[in-house]
Amino acid sequence: MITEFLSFIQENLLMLYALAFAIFLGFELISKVPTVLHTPLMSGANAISGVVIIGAITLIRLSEPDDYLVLVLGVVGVTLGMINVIGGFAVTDRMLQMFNKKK
Amino acid sequence: MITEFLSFIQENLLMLYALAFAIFLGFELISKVPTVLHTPLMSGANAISGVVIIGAITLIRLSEPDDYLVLVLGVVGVTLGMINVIGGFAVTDRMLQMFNKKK
Amino acid sequence: MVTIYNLMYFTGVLGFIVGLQRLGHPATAKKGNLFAAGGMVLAILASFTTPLEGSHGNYLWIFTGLILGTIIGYRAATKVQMTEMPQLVSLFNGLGGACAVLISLIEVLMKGNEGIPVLGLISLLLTLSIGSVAFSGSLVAWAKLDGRLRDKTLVPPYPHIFNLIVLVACVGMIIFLSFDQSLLFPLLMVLMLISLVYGITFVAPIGGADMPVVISLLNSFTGLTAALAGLIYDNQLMLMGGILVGSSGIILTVLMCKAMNRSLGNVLMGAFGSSNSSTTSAGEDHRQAKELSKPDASILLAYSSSVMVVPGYGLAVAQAQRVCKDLDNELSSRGVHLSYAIHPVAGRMPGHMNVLLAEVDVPYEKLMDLDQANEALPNVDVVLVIGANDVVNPSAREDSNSPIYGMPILNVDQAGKVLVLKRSMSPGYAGVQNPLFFNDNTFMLFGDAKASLGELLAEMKTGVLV
Amino acid sequence: MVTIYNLMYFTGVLGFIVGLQRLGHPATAKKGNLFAAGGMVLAILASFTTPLEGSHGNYLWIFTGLILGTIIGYRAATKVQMTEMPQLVSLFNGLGGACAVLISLIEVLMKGNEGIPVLGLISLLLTLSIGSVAFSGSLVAWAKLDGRLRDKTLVPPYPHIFNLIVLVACVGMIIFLSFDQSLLFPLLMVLMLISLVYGITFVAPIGGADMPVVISLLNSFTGLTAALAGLIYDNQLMLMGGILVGSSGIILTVLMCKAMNRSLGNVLMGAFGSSNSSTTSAGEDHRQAKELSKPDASILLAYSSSVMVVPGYGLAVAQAQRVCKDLDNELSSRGVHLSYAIHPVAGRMPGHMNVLLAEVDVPYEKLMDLDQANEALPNVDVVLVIGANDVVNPSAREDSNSPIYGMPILNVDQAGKVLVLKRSMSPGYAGVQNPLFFNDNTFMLFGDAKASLGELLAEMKTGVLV
Ligand SMILES: NC(=O)c1ccc[n+]([C@@H]2O[C@H](COP(=O)([O-])OP(=O)(O)OC[C@H]3O[C@@H](n4cnc5c(N)ncnc54)[C@H](OP(=O)(O)O)[C@@H]3O)[C@@H](O)[C@H]2O)c1
Ligand SMILES: NC(=O)c1ccc[n+]([C@@H]2O[C@H](COP(=O)([O-])OP(=O)(O)OC[C@H]3O[C@@H](n4cnc5c(N)ncnc54)[C@H](OP(=O)(O)O)[C@@H]3O)[C@@H](O)[C@H]2O)c1
Repeated sequence: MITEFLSFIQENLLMLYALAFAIFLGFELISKVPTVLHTPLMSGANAISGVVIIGAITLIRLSEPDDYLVLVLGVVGVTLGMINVIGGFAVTDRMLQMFNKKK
Repeated sequence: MITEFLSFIQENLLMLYALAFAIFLGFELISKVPTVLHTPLMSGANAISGVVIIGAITLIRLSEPDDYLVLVLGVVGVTLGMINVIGGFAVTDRMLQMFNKKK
Repeated sequence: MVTIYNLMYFTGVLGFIVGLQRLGHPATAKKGNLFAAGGMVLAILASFTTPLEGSHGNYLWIFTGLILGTIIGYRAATKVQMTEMPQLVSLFNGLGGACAVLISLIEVLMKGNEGIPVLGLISLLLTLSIGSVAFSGSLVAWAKLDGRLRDKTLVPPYPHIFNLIVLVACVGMIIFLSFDQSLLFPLLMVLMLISLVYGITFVAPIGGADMPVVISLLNSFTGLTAALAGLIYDNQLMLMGGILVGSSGIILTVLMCKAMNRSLGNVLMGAFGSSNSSTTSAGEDHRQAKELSKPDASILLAYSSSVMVVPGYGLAVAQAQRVCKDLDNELSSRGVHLSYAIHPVAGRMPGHMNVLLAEVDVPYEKLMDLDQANEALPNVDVVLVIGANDVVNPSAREDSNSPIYGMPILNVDQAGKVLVLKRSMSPGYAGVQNPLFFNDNTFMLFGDAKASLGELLAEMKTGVLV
Repeated sequence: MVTIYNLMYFTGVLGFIVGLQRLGHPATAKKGNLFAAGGMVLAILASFTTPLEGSHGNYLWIFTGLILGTIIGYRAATKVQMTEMPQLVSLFNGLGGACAVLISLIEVLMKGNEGIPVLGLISLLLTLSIGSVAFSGSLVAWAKLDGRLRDKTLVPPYPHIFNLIVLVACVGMIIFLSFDQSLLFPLLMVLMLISLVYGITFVAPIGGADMPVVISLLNSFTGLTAALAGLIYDNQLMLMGGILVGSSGIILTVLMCKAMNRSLGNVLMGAFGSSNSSTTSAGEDHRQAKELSKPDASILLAYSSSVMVVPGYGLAVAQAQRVCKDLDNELSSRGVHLSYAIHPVAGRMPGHMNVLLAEVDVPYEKLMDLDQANEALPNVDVVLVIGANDVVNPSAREDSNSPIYGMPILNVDQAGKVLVLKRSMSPGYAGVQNPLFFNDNTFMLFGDAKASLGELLAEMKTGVLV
């Protein structure tokens, strides 16, 4: 399993770089945010984490058209993910209304 | 050439991500630096840009042991690169001495 | 050409990054949200148009889900009260976690009998487990914030030890399953169950007031599951978007704790904030706090030249923002210069006071942040503290034994006079007594904030004082 | 196992990132430099130990280069005067560019006859061209800073048009070569030559005082060549490290311009700063500036209770830091409270004044930044302006037509009295007259800063004033 892991890394070196950069980037992007924005930022990030929905969509596309268990579970997944996405962005937008008055 | 380029991207998607992240990261890392640190930061970044030396080292390793033109040019390259690297870090360190007294 | 779709995903990720970047500055935050949303639209578009080997279409099913989710999500987001936003975010986050759980379940259902390569399996198991934790944990956080769950319910005996055992069990099962897949289906269910339990018992001991921090942490978990799912599907957008959310969620969590002058560990241990520990008043203060009658207080306010309102959690509890604004109007019409001092962690979530005051249209120019307020305070005649406590506690400045020592506070004790509206002498979130209340220039007005403000306003309006 | 070496490279890049991050905060900057250097050591180690197909060793050659470079680089870095650092950095940067040029030349020498795949060739040509620009441009910047090159030499006729043509020629040749390699060798030389010329004519028209900005930009170019070379060798460390330097160099360049209240375009056009445009004094001031005699000035200083020194470019020109410190000692021994106000862009490079004052051991506690100084200024008795001009020019606050309008300045006009040490009434870097000099409470002491300070000190020491 160790060798499997090492060869996985070897094949996916660029992924390693991209991941490390993404982690640093996440840190840097957030590290100097004023306190009032914490809540909308949390909510916006939450909406982004709804990207799992892509997985659910892919699954439905791959399912046999008569495999109703997978299809139904998939639709539930897409629905939940979409609630997260749409609700998340909408809530964030509402929260940010209050900054509208600024300046 | 366009298709060549597109297929290059397709094969190097992760590189594209890594590069984009690195660019953003470079921006974010520097964007809030106080003015006094501009000069040492410039010098430190300059030292890092000495990574080209890796290329010169690789070239020498790949050269035929009797291809003196390549070897000599390579050694000059390594020397110049190393001056950039060592000199750069040393100068940065000296500049930063003045912050030592702080706190 | 697949490249086009991959570039769509790539652009989607750039949208997320630019979005997060913009969300961090008040002036650009709204645009940032749009950038992130645009990235998501691109991503979803790409996900059902990109060529996919073995695709059977099933687009009707997909659209059903998309439309259902859009309607429900949008209605929930627009209907809910501003102050109930945190629990809604928590709920949304839970649903995202549930989506990840479903994905991993289906994936195992579809591929389980063929045997799954070990690295893929580990990703699947982690998605399932972390997704379950995010799901049940978010639900508990939601229930707590929504007042449906008291702080002491659902807490297991010896919570820290209990949780450690559950955690070890989860990890153990994942390791076992990655060596031996023969019992994959039943053990998968067990893993899911244990993870769900862990989510509950992890969040339950933490005080309700700390839920925003917990939600941010769980959000980072959901991001992680998205990234893991991205590994499974070899989808870079999920991978990168998930990691971005994961890491920014973690740092946001830490920042939130810092703003309250606490460490993340301290919050997660439920060390304070949970109601049971809230009476550790440092060595009982035997001095007497002075009360002021409502008529006297209203005269004081009406005839001062500058008043600064310091709202706190009590304003939110009493829902006194409307009457507060009415009082503001009344005083302003009398020529009193009135401003609001917003402490960064007043209330129970970042921006809590801003939300409340924005609801009743207090103009942005009247709001002062901590630094501005502290600069102005020495020249203020009367400070009106409405249901705030910790954020005006001078122990943070003076008493190095106090748990809030070092937290920046509003130095209201430097103003001319201080009026404090609260119901009793009981402490606030941090559970410490407030020496401010015993100062010579501090006067208490006991009672519910909404009621008290109403009385003050009535006094002024009756015209006894013209 | 190649993976190990790849992980070494990976760790090297992490070292660069953490290093840059730390370099951005005064408290951690020294550590940051070490992190970055550590990353580089790892990278170099990896580069000659990693398994390499077709390697012939040649380690002796490599070590020769490494050792030579180390000795020369270290000696240069430790021997040079603090104030000569910018030109040294520029020189180093030029060498880095030259290294990139050599690499691309050798690569073509070794592989040219076999025909190079087009994307690889484009990378090579870009490395060669950008590296050459970085090389010759850095040398010009070095020569200007070192006083070896006057501002108007080497400037081509109609520089902007000339440069545009040269740039188009470069790009054209690269495009042509990527379609037709038959004339690769000769055209390569031509490309290199044109690029070298472009580097010179690009930098030559820009004023010597703006060289720090130019160096930062050229540094970003060198980063780019490193990244391109990384593409050629399929080396992620070079690629990522180069891109990091490239993008952070660009943003640093922009920040430097912003700190001077200018845009990058404005700097590159050589719009001001080059000596020829330095006398656009806004409508000749006909008032008379008052002079003060050296004895009177020394009495004023010796009997004041607080003095604030504002050093500027003139202090550096006159190399007056030592005598300034002596005066500091003398005044301090007389009980005068003395401090230094460091404007962020005083002098000709960021941190210029800090370097000078650190050289003569002025303690850090005596240095005030812009905000601290402006807060303290209304309570200061005497401000001693030593060779500063733009950074104390009130037009930046008051005259919206002034080219420096909007730049934050030191409000020395709010202090009790202002003594200005400079040689004449001629303007500073921005080329605008300074109304401060005509204020009622401003007094001029004409003469070289070092000489003037020496006289002031002598006056005090002669004991006429005890
Ligand atoms: N903003 C955030 O992100 C966040 C998140 C979690 C925790 N916190 C913490 O929460 C605290 C916030 O400080 P704070 O000053 O706003 O609140 P606080 O210190 O918690 O005090 C609130 C006060 O309001 C009074 N109150 C409650 N209900 C009331 C009512 N109906 N009418 C009038 N008064 C009422 C309470 O006293 P009575 O019971 O006597 O009325 C209590 O002392 C800080 O310690 C902060 O660290 C903040
Ligand atoms: N720090 C940076 O990174 C940087 C980089 C590039 C440009 N700049 C720009 O440079 C300017 C810096 O402002 P500054 O106030 O420090 O300098 P300044 O405005 O350039 O003025 C310097 C003054 O020193 C006087 N001086 C020159 N030699 C002298 C000597 N030997 N003895 C006494 N006085 C002498 C000159 O007047 P006399 O000729 O009458 O003596 C001149 O007016 C700003 O405009 C800034 O934007 C800064």
